[in-house]
This record gives sequence, structure tokens and C-alpha cells, in this order.
Amino acid sequence: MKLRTIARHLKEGLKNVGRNGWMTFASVSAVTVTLLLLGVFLVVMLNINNFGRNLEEDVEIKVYVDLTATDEQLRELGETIRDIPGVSQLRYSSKDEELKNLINSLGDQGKAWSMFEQENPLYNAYFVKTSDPRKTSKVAERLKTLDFVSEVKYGEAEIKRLFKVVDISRNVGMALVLGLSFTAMFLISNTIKITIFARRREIEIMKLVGATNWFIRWPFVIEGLLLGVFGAVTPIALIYWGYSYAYDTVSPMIDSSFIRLLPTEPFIYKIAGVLILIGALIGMWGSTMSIRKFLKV
Amino acid sequence: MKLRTIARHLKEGLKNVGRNGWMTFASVSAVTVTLLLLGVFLVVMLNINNFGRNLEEDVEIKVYVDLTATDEQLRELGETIRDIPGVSQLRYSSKDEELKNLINSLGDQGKAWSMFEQENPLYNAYFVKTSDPRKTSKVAERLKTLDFVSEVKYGEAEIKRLFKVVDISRNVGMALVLGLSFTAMFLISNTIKITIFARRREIEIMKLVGATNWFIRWPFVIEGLLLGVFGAVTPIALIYWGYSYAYDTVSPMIDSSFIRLLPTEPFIYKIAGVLILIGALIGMWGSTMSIRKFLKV
Amino acid sequence: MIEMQDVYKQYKNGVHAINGINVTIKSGEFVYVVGPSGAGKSTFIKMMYREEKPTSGAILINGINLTTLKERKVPYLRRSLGVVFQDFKLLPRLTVYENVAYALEVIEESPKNIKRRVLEVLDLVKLKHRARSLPGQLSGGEQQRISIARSIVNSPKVLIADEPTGNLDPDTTWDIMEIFKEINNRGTTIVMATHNREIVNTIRQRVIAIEGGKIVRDEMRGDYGYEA
Amino acid sequence: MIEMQDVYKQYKNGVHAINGINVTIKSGEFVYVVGPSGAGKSTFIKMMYREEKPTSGAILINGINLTTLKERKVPYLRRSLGVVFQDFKLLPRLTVYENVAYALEVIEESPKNIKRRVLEVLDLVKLKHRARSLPGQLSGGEQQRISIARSIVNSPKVLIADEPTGNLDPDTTWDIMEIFKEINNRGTTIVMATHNREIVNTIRQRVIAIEGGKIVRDEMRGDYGYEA
Ligand SMILES: Nc1ncnc2c1ncn2[C@@H]1O[C@H](COP(=O)(O)OP(=O)(O)OP(=O)(O)O)[C@@H](O)[C@H]1O
Ligand SMILES: Nc1ncnc2c1ncn2[C@@H]1O[C@H](COP(=O)(O)OP(=O)(O)OP(=O)(O)O)[C@@H](O)[C@H]1O
Ligand SMILES: [Mg+2]
Ligand SMILES: [Mg+2]
Repeated sequence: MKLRTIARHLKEGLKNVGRNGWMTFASVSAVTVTLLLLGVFLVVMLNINNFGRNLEEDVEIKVYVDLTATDEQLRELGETIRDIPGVSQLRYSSKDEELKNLINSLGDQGKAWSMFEQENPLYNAYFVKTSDPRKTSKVAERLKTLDFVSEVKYGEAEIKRLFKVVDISRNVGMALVLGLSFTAMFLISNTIKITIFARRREIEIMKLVGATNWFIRWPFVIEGLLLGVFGAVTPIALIYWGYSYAYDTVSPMIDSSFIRLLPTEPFIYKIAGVLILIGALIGMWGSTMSIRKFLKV
Repeated sequence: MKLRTIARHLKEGLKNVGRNGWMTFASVSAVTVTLLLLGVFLVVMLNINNFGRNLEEDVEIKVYVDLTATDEQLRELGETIRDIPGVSQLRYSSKDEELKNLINSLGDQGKAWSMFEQENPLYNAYFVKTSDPRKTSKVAERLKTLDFVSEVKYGEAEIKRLFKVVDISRNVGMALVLGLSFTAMFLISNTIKITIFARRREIEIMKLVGATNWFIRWPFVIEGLLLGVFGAVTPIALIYWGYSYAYDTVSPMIDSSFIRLLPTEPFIYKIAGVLILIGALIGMWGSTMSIRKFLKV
Repeated sequence: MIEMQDVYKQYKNGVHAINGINVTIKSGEFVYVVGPSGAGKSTFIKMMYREEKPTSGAILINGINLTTLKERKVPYLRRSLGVVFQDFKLLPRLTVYENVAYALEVIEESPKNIKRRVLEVLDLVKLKHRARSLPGQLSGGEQQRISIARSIVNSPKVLIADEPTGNLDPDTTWDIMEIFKEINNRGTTIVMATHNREIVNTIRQRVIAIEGGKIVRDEMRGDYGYEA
Repeated sequence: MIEMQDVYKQYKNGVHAINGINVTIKSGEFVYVVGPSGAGKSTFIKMMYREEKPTSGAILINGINLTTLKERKVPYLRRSLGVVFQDFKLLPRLTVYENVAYALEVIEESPKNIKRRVLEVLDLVKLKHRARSLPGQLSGGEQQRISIARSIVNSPKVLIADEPTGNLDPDTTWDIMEIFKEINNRGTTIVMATHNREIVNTIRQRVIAIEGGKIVRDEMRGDYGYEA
């Protein structure tokens, strides 16, 4: 293929976008709407995923230390725990602090218990966080085997339930995103297919005056690429604008520890990249596939 | 319009579905994919909504009763509470039961407290549920004003956070469903528009041989209706089958109190109704709108 | 009766196709419209069934003023005419039979009458055996004859034909002309654009010659002119 | 050289369009193909540039066997031919200029040569002033002349024309025939299906008459036959 032919195909592909006026508009707007949907969905799902991760990271193992342990042994235990693989954070809380926490947590009613401050029936405790929350139960089993450990608690049931909820929403979300991606691809290529179907006579004529398949194909491929890219512009702009806005105004209002939005900066660029890639690839792929059956003249 | 003309339009609309072969296939499959997506989404969102409602219904107000109250006064208080508007459930728990619960909830460590069984520092309590969980704080305020009520607790902070989470996911879900519905409508009518655009010459010819706008329009409207209905069949079947399966196999596996799937029977029919309605209406509306601009010949 | 008064037509791209035409065609007349390629014959004819609107001037057909005719009424005008289009304008998805029947369906004719009439005219143009073919499966001349069949199926008061024999061999051309003459004898006005010198010079009728969008000649029993 | 051996063609709908044709057309010949509407002329011609494949038999063009020619090679065959289609086959979205240029773009001609050649042939068919119009904005005869211009722009070795003058007035028809004769004199083989008795009887050339898919007459300096 000569260089000038490449230039010609590029020019022709670009011209076609203009020539097909209404059809271009219909295709681009189908791409726009589909990618907008996919983009919004991705943003929401990735954030929910993030909530889940934050939730998981709140999981702590409580290690109650035998009352017979000396201060030295207590310190040594702490160091042993810190060395266990998978442990990422360690916090110490004496039995006095523990009692204070308990009384506080019982509210007004707790005041009745304050007389036990002299005769504290509680234990000193270590609070352990793991690098990967899924390792919690394994680390807990290990902790149980240590000397001077009287009891290990980590809300087994609650953690399992939490993980289940997180897993379910994550899987459902993944399935939806995957389904939506396929739908987006299908719809975009379907739309392009129909617009090309409407031009099948033209393809026939081109073949009849001696054009090779690739000569006909290239401008269509470039047109498809452009349709996809043009269609990705609006969704990216809207999502950029909308997410920045949401991040700036909504997140200060949420005072929760785990419901936090992902920071705007690298996140949005990734989304933009995904959208433009999907638009461009599906656009090209869609037109290539669609003209195939009309090239047999 | 004569009766035989109505019959003719019906026949013609049906024939067109067959005549346009490939275009029909493309339109129907666009409708199918879009409605499937919308249907799955609706199912997921309505279930999440339901989880939210179940979560909310778990909210209880604890009313601690003054120790000076006699059994008679205790009973009377119960009746007064039951009569407060908005109260839907009432449960009594004596201070002994409360102590048992507390000791149980503290696990092994709680055993140290069992010596207090003789000298129980807790109160008798009423547990109140409201008909509408959103009324909790109002009912709680009212409860505080009653005689012999020593304290009212309902985890103000937790409830607010829960409501916030439920509200956010509900609103996000609603927004997504709404957005998806509009997207579905747009995509379906857009697809129909393109297929009709490809037939604009035919519409022109019909006008040139003396057809009125309605004579041309009717078969298209019927065709659109059929495309929509045909396109709704697969999603409905898939969702019916998939949801029944999910309900029968997944729900027994989930032992949670609030993560429960909506029962299959009336739910799926509603979804089916919504899908077929959207398909049919958008199909008709899409073709009516699309041929409008080609009728001006 | 067809009347044009001071008619001008400029297309959107600036081309002046008709430049001041005044003409009266009486009921029952048979008129040839001749002229070189691009002279404005088709434009002249398209304005009669309102595919194109004149830029200025007035057109009257059987008392109906086309320039003030409401959009809604246009179909009813077209039903009183029969039109053979230069590019046939057959519906590609309908069979030959359905194409011809369409012109009767729009006037809500009874199915029995439709069937009788359609088979009658298909027989007339000798294409009854192609009734179930699609237009794309016909030869050029066959398509043209279907277009002719459709134009006469509703027994129009005015028949407008734009080069109805361009794709026909001489024998078939004469057959079609026989049909036209007979329809004309029964009272139908015929306006026919043609390049066929042989026909015009043999079946002598009124000849309107158009050149550059103007009528340059209008003879009652004229000939084709333009000797090569 | 074009050669057909025992060629039969049956369309998918069962119509036997060509029923055993044997013919040899030598390089540089000028051949008219005549016959009534639906005789099989277009089918005969379509098989030469492989729009249609024969059901049986062999077709050779300049030594290329069309029946065994690989799909991939078909474009190269078509580039050595010029074809005027009965239904014009212009690309509706391209301007007149672009339509004609397309036949040169496919052979990757240089832009300078393309421009020169295209304007040359547009001038030849007298439509240089319509270069920027779209086909839909042209009269029937103008479209036909664009189709002719496109068929000769790549100086083909063989020119195949299916009723190239059906929509042209007699003067323009003669102009086109002048062009064809000149091309023929420069060595191009011409195969032309036509209904125009005047041309066939005036510019005497070889006449192949087809009827019912068979060659019924093949005369070296024949006439149109079929007297009305
Ligand atoms: N839709 C259109 N838009 C712009 N210009 C047009 C259009 N249709 C026709 N023209 C121009 O108007 C002039 C008259 O065209 P018209 O079709 O009336 O010619 P004609 O006499 O029918 O020619 P022919 O014998 O070739 O059919 C021509 O120059 C043509 O290029
Ligand atoms: N694509 C097709 N499918 C089926 N039948 C066809 C097809 N094309 C042509 N035919 C039939 O084949 C026969 C020959 O057609 P062809 O087009 O070769 O005729 P022709 O000689 O060119 O006629 P004309 O002078 O009217 O153009 C006709 O009876 C026609 O109906
Ligand atoms: Mg014309
Ligand atoms: Mg032919």
C-alpha cells in the first residue's frame, strides 16, 4: 500500500463521519450513552469495592493476656506477635483502659459498674490487625498457641458475615460490570453494523469498480475508530466533572470511617482510559466485522 | 379507516418483521440485550432495597425502667407504650434476663461477672419497634417523657449511620436504574431509528404513490411493537429461570437475618411486566418518532 | 386540466431547472415533453405530482392549486394521478404483485378488486409470470414495465410518465404505446417525457420542447425535432 | 479476447437467464448485444465482470478464466475493464468528481494524474460544471453520463456498457457514440447492450442478438432486426 493511499484512507474515513450526518450522530450517541452508563457503573462499583476493602481493614483481633504474665513477659509477647507473618498493626491496652472502655460503652448504665475500678476483673489486651484481612483466622489460630495468651477473640461470626456481604456485593458488582461491558460492546458494534448494513449497496458498487477488500475496509475501520473515540468524549467529560463535584461536595459530608470515595486524580484517568479504549476498539472491530459479509460481491 | 385496512396494517407490520430479516434481528437483539441488562439491574436493585428495609426493621429502642416501679406500674407503662402512635412491637425483658444477655455477649470473659447475679446492677427493660423505622427518634423522644422511664437508648449514632448507608445505596441504585431505563429507551429507539433511516427511500416511494402518513405509519408502529415484544421475551425467560435458580439454591446458603432474596412469585411477574411494557412502548414510540421526519415528502 | 403559470424552479444547490413556464394541457390531451438531457423535463413533471414545489408561480391540476395545497391533501392529489418514474421507484422489499397492489391498497380498494386489477395490468405489460419476484430480480426493462403497470392500475385521470420506454426494446415500446393510446382514448390525460424520436414522429401528438428550463416549442401535431 | 464456452446461468429463484452460449469476441472488436426485454443481455454482460457467476461453462477474458478466478483476484480483473451499468451504480454520498475519481483511486493513481484524467472525461461527457453535485442532484441522463465517464476514466482494455444511452436524447447519444468509436479505434474492445435501433443500423458493427438466453443471430456488420 502506497503512502498516499494510507493518507487517502485516513482522509476518506474522516470525511465519511461528516458525510453520513444523521447516521454518524445516531452511532456516536449510542456509543456515548452506552459508555456513559458503563463509566458511571465502573465508578460506583470501584467505590463500593473500596468501601468493602475499608470495612475489612477495620477487623481487629483481641488478644487477652494471662494475669500471671510479668511486664517483661508482656513486652516479649508483644514482640513475638509483631513478628508473626501477616501482622501489620499492634496496639496495647491495659486492663484499666479496657474497663474504662467497657464502662463508657455501657453509657449511663455503666456508672453502676464503676465501683469495680478497684477490683478489675478484666485482662490486659493486645489488638492485632493483619496485612490481609482474609488472613485473620489463620493469624488468630497462631496467636492462640503463644504463651501467656489467655484468650483470642475476633468476632468470628461477624467477620464471616461481613466478608460474605462484601464478597456478595463485590461479585454481583463484578458480574454487572462484566455484563455491562459485554452489553456495551454488543450495542456499539450492533449499531455500527446497522449503519453499515444501510450502506451495503455502496460497498457492492465499490467492489464492482475494482476496489480490493482492504481498500474498502480501511476507511470504514477509521470511521469506526473515530465514532468510538468521539462517542467516548462526552462520557469522559461528564464523569470527570460529575465525579470531581461528588468528591468535593459529598465526601466532606460523609463522616464515616469506611464510606470514603476514591481520590479523584489517578482514578478518573483510569476510567477515561478504559472508556476511550473500549470506544476505539469496539468501533474498529464493529466496522471490520460488519462489512465482512458485504464484501463478498 | 376501514376494517380491512386495519387488518392489512396488522398483516403488513407482521410481514415487515420477516422481510427485514437482518435488520429485525439486529433490532430485536439490541432490545434483548438492553432489556436483559435493565431486568437484571432491577432485580438486583429491588433486592438491595429489600436488604435495606430488613436492616432498618432491626432497629429497636431500649427503654430502661426505674427500679422504683411496682409490677403494676411496670405493666401500665407497657400498655402506655403500646398505645403510642408509631409503635408496632413491644417486648419485655427483666433485669435478670438482661444480665444473662450481657454475660453471654461478653463470652468467656463474662464469666468473671457472674458473681453479680445476686446483686444485679441492671434495670428492667422494654424493647420497642416502630412501624416506620424513620420514626424511631420521634418515638424515643416521646418515651423519655413517660413516668418510671429511667433511660431511653436506641444507638442514635449507629441508626443515623445505617440510614445514611441505606439511603446512599438506595439513591445510587435508584439513580442507576433510572439512568439505565433512559439509556434502554434511548438505545432501543435509536436502533429502530437507524433501521428506519435505512428505509427512508421506501417511505418516500410510498408517499409518492399516494399513501397518507397514517397509512405508512401503522405498519411501522406495529412492527415496532412486535420488535419490542419479541425483544422482551428472551430477557424475561432468562431472568425468570435465573432468579428462580438463584432463589432456590443461593438463599438457603445465606444464613443472615437481613440478606434475604425477595420471593420469586409475584416479584418476577412484576419485572416481566415492566420489561414487556418498556419493550412494546418504546418500540412503538421509537418507530413513530423515527418515520416522522421521512414523511415530509 | 393542467395549468402552469409563470413557474420557476431553483434547486437548493442553486441550479435553475425551470425558468418561467406557462402552459395549459386540456383534459384528454396526449402530450410529449422532449428536450436534451438536463433540460428540465423531469423537474417539469415532478412539479405536477408535487415531488418538487416550484420556487414561484402557480400550478393547477383539475382545479386543485398545488402551490397552496395543504400537505395533508397531497396524497389525495397523487391518487388521482398515475406516475411512471424515470428511476422506477419500486419498493425493493415487496414483490412485483405487492408493488402494483400498493397503489390500490392506499385507496382502500377491496381485496377482490385489487387482485383482479393487479393481475389484469400485469398481464397487460406481459409480466404476470414475474408476479412473485422482487424488483431486484428483474431486468431493467421488466422493472420499468412494473412501474408502468403500477401507474395505470388505479385508472388515473392523468397519467404522467417520465421516459417510460428508456429501458425497453422497440417491440415492447410499441406495446406500451398501444396501452397508452388506449388509455388516452378512454379520456385519460397523458404527459410523457421521452427521448424516443421514432415514437414522437410516428404517433403524432402535441409536443412540448423544453430547453434550459424554458418551453422553446409547443406544436399541436409536432415532431421530435433535433435531427442528428 | 473474450470467450464463452457452453455458458448457462440459472438465478437462485429458478429463472434460466442464459441457456448455452458459445461466443468469441476478439480484441479490438465492437459488438452490439441486442434482444427483447428480459432476454438475458444484462446477465450475459454481468458475467463478464463477474457480478454473476455462470452456473456451468467457462468464461475467459484476456486469458483469465473467470470460472476459476480466485475471489482475491477479482478486483484486478475489474480494473482492466470499464463498465457502464444499466442502473448507473453511482456512490450516492460521493460527488460526481469523487465518483469518477474512485475508479482511479483503487489503482493508487497519483493525485495529480487523477485530477487531470477526471476533469478530462467529465469534459468529454459535458458535465464538468456538475463536478461538485451529488448523483441525487442530477437528471437521469446526467447520471448515465457520469457512469460512462467513470467507465472510461481508467482507459480500460475492454469496455462493457449495458444500455449506456437509455436515458439520453438523440444528440447526446451520438456524442457518446463518437467517444466509444474513438476509444474503439484506439484498440479498446467494446461490448454494448442496446435497444437503440437507430444506432445499430447506422454505426454498423457486429451484432449479437440474444433471445431467451440463447444467441439467435450473430452477424459481422448486422442490423438491429426486430422491425416494428
Ligand atoms: N434534486 C436536484 N437538486 C439539484 N439539481 C437538480 C436536481 N434534480 C435535477 N437537477 C438539475 O436540474 C436540471 C434539470 O434536471 P431534470 O432532471 O429536470 O432534467 P431532464 O430534462 O429530466 O434530463 P434527463 O433527460 O437527463 O432526465 C439539471 O441540470 C439537473 O442537474
Ligand atoms: N438477480 C436476479 N434474480 C433472478 N432473476 C433475475 C435476476 N436478474 C435478472 N433475472 C431474470 O433473468 C432474465 C434475464 O434478465 P436480464 O437482466 O439479463 O435481461 P435483459 O436482457 O438485460 O433485459 P432488459 O433489456 O430489460 O434489461 C429476466 O427474465 C429476469 O427476470
Ligand atoms: Mg429526466
Ligand atoms: Mg438489462
